[in-house]
Amino acid sequence: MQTHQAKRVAIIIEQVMESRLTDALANAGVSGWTVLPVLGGSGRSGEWSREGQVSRGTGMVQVVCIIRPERMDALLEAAFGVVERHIGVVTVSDCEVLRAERF
Amino acid sequence: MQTHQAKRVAIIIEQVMESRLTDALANAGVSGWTVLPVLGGSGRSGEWSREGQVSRGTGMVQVVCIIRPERMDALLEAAFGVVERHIGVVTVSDCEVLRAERF
Amino acid sequence: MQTHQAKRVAIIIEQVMESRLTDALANAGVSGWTVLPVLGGSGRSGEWSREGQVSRGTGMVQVVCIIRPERMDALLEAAFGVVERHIGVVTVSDCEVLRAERF
Amino acid sequence: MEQMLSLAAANLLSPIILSFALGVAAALARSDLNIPEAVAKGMSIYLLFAIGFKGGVSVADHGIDATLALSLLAGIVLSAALPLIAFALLQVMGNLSRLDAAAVAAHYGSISIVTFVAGTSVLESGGIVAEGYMVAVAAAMEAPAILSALWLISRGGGDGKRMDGELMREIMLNGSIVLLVGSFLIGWVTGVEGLARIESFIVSPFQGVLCLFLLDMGLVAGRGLRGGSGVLRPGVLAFGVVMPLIGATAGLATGLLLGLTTGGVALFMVLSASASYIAVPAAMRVALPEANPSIYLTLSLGVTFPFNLTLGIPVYVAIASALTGG
Amino acid sequence: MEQMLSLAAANLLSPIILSFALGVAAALARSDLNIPEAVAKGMSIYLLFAIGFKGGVSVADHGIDATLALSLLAGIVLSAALPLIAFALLQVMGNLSRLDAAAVAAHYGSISIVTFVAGTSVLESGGIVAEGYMVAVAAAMEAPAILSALWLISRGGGDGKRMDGELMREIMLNGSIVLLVGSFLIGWVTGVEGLARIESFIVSPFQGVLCLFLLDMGLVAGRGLRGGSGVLRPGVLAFGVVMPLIGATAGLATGLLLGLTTGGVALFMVLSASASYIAVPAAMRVALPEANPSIYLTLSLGVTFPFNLTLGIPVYVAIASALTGG
Amino acid sequence: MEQMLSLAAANLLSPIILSFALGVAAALARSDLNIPEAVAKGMSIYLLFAIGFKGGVSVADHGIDATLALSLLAGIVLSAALPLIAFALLQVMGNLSRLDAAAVAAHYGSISIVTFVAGTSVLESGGIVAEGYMVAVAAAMEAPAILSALWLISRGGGDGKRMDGELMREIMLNGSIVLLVGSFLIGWVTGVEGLARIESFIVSPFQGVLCLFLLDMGLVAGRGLRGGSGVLRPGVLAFGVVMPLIGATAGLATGLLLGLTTGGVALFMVLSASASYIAVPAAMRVALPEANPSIYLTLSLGVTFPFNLTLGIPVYVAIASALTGG
Ligand SMILES: Nc1ncnc2c1ncn2[C@@H]1O[C@H](COP(=O)(O)O)[C@@H](O)[C@H]1O
Ligand SMILES: Nc1ncnc2c1ncn2[C@@H]1O[C@H](COP(=O)(O)O)[C@@H](O)[C@H]1O
Ligand SMILES: Nc1ncnc2c1ncn2[C@@H]1O[C@H](COP(=O)(O)O)[C@@H](O)[C@H]1O
Ligand code: NA
Ligand code: NA
Ligand code: NA
Repeated sequence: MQTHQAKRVAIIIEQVMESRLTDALANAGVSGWTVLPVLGGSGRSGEWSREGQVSRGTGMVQVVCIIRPERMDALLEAAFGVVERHIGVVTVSDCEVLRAERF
Repeated sequence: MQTHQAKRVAIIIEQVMESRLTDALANAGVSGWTVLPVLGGSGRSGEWSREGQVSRGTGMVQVVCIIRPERMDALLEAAFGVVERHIGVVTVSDCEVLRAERF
Repeated sequence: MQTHQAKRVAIIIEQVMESRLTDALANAGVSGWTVLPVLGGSGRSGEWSREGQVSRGTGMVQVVCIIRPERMDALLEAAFGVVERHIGVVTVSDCEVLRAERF
Repeated sequence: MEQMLSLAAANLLSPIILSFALGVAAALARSDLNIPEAVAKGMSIYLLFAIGFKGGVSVADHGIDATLALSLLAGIVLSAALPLIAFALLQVMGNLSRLDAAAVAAHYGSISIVTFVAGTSVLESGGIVAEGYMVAVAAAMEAPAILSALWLISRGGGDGKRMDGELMREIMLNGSIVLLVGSFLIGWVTGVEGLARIESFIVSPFQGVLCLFLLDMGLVAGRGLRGGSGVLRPGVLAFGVVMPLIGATAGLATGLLLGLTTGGVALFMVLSASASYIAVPAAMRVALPEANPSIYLTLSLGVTFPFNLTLGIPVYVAIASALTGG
Repeated sequence: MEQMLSLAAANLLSPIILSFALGVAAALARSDLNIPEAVAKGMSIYLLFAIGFKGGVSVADHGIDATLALSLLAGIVLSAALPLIAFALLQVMGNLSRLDAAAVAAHYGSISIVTFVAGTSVLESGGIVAEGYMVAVAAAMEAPAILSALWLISRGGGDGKRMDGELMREIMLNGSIVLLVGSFLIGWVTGVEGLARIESFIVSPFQGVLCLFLLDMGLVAGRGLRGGSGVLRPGVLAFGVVMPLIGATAGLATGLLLGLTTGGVALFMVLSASASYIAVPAAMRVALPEANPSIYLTLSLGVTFPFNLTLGIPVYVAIASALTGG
Repeated sequence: MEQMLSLAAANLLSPIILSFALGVAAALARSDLNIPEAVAKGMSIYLLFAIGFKGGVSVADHGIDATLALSLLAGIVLSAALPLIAFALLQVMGNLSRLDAAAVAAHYGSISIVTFVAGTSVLESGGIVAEGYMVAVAAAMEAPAILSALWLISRGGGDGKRMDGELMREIMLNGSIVLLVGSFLIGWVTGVEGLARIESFIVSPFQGVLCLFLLDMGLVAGRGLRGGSGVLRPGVLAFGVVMPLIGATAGLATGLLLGLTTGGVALFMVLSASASYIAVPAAMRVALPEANPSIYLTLSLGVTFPFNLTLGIPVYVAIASALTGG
């Protein structure tokens, strides 16, 4: 089956920043993404879990974005503007997609 | 540690189609997958989020499937039969696995 | 934008083993991971779903860990010690990260 | 007329309608107020269980009415027939594609159980009794409309195989039908004695739970309006108000023909006037994935549901009272 | 005998049993009816809190019985001893591997708190009182069985290190034990006065919440039966009915020896007859991951739980009444 | 003094405080007891709706007090002024960075609605009435403190653009404010008649729901203490007890100046003494992401909340009673 090269960008970020990030993505012309829930994790700022959350407003989410390779830089630029001052992780990996006309 | 080449297929699809997709996978001889929840997203058919759902029946899920490279085409064929008329995204990426005897 | 090579290790494992796994990771010097919820899946031990769970204590989660390539082996070693006797899947893939100083 | 106005006013200023309005306002103002999905689902299970159980107890108490079977049959016929009217009307009023029109039509033949619950609550506060088996009629009216709509599409040619056994099973055994019918039977079997044991759970807090549930419905409807407002042309919007009136008229005629009580006639009107937004949308996503969900959801939940809740129900009750001399 | 039959019939036609049956039926028919995990968990927290609190208040009200400590001790011994019987029986009746047999045995030594709650509710509707501290006995019986089962395995050789401090802590401080004991103490401290403040929350709606909770239990049990029916051979299935009867007999002897009231004896029977399906399965997944969960879950939740709920409890109550002259 | 002690003792041994203590103990012992997030959120929605509604009904019943507007204004001023005091105090007592100090200060100007609810429940059990509009004052006091804190930071230089229209909207329309004000208005409009319809939902079970909610709060606070105990130096810890006393004094003065009833004065003290842990933390994560959440959350939820709940509230009520002759 015919597949096409693409990039998969995954951004783990605080829930309160979610709409700011997706707004920034939309502004940068990125129109497709998926938001996944996150139960907990650990990083430089310590361990946390949804259940152990002191405030219920401070969970995290993962925003996954599949894009054509040539549009990657615009996306990272936009994402970085939001993520910069905040905790979170940004990863990029290669992938292939079906139905490339969608991206 | 010994690892083996494999493919990771990730399919984002509407929740109501989930059982149809996994049935198709099972019919195609694929016996391993994992279903992950999705909170929301954006695509050609607009933005949505679980909270903003007008109907609670129309959320999305992500089905992830790790398989040996040589079995990929059968899987994509089967998946595509279900996904075809529906919104959703299919990506494939390379990965390595421990315990290859499992796949 | 400047990115750096890294590995993405994803471990799907039973919820009851989660803290044992993350403890083992921490002992092996791995300090960053993210825990994602899993709705259901299928594997050698049959199909299951969170809703269909007979006991509510036996769901699964996915632990995702981004690390520098050179630290991979220590991580896999540690993870394998926990996963060994249990059902579950371990995959490794290449990815790139922003802000490499974090890992 | 006067009675109608005072009933409408009393209805508009009741805690349940104001809670709904609060939800709509919060969503339109983009407040982050939201009720967790699990809690909303829990409340809907409570409401279905309570309404079904009470219906069953009432049947146990008053005995089976000779018209029970006839009412069920009439409900099925209404549910199957209304989509045909809706489909024709949509081709005159809106200019939706055949697929979209059929999908919308399915929603209006089927019913909204929350509208039904709100209807019973208005009847109760007016001291008007209704046949207990009307909840069984509600259950019977959920599915036939879906079949009608799929028949409309298959008749127009196309690929045809929209409906399969699996989908049929999913529709007939969808959770709300099973819970409604099941608790109806439980109520029937255990009767007044059974009710006594769980009365302080399913009767006393009912109105309060309904308030919070409608708060959530308001939030959901408001979000739908915000997102879907661009989708609907004036003709389609008008359909969302005209169709319930047509449905209510059909329900009125049926109820009078069957010789039901005032409450029974009113509930037949409410059921026929209401549009589904839970069972049917899910079925449409499987059977007609090409139809645009924004259209049918916005119309059913954002236009028709609030219309029935605020204006429709008191009007239907007043008309039923007038015509049955209740 | 007559009394037993009428009690059994009354029990079978009570709203709570019928709700359970509805759940099983819906699951077997593969309806999509389901209660969100969070809501089910919320209801179980409510039930544990209410039952613990009321037990504590009753102790505050009637004073401590001299047999409290003895009852706790007896519960611990029963919980530790029953797995040994179960293990021996399984080697005669089924032919499970040692690992599977030990895992199953652990479940039958431990207890099911929902079965206990259903038992108290049958006692209440029969106007039979029981010692308030029986909820403390229930808590004491949760864990010892797990240790017994692990001892059985380690005795048979193998890698041995199944149990560690972490697992021990997890078992002893598992949420339901903590909540049960905690609310028991709160009820004890605040007494009748405290109860008065929250009575309309924890007493009046109790039966109704139990209905919805058992509806969910029925759904879960039904799904388990659907999935696990192939796993169980006839011998193992029979064990699921025989073992509770053996447990009940042991509980009966214990209760009579201790000189408890009719209700206390009946509850000792219910506890010993019931099999865990929450705390123990989780512990087994950690300590005996090679044991097959389908076997012990299907047996405990799909066979023994419904058996106790429908037939077991009324029989135990009738026997306890007959033998204590209650 | 004697009255104060007996009130404090009665408070400490009430089911709601003991439930909170149970939660703290379970968390500190690392039990896996936990209440699903959705259920906890559902309970908080219930509490907000009930408290708002009852406040509105009481205003409808007693008419608007001339001091309503003045009280709202006073609440806003207090909320804006207290962070300035807190900020200064923190620079003397702790040695937090300016950012951390400002973030903490914002929490203490704003309010904790659960502390407020606990306060009303203590008043009720003492038979002390309060102005119904105090819930509106509570809502008015949520946001101003955030603006004060951001002003403190911007004054100290730095990048400045911390606050934007979007954040402002998010703060003003945060779910709990909207629900509190909304249900207050609904209660006001529907009055005693509306209350009668939903009384058995929002009045009778209130105390019981509060118990379970505080159990969850205890779990959350206990987890926070376990994780955050290392973060807080003695000076900062002391601040968590001193600042509520300062706040309560300011609230006392305000309440007396306004000439409120005993209950009104006590609630003004409770509001000023309480520290936010829901609305403000979320705002801080957006506006001051560099500030350390462990500090302000542990302080507000782990120190000040339990202090107010156990000792503070009864003391404030006793003082208000003494000084108003109530
Ligand atoms: N190496 C990593 N791999 C996976 N997730 C990570 C990693 N580092 C951080 N995270 C996630 O990002 C969150 C914030 O990380 P940090 O900014 O390092 O505190 C953590 O709680 C994790 O959920
Ligand atoms: N480029 C993308 N990257 C990640 N997720 C996407 C992308 N495009 C679509 N999706 C997901 O697939 C759903 C349906 O997409 P679509 O069919 O384009 O409307 C969206 O709501 C997203 O959850
Ligand atoms: N090939 C696979 N791809 C994705 N997930 C899998 C795969 N195999 C197993 N899993 C996941 O791991 C769980 C346990 O698998 P198993 O140990 O094979 O029974 C399954 O329920 C799935 O969630
Ligand atoms: Na209809
Ligand atoms: Na037992
Ligand atoms: Na304050």
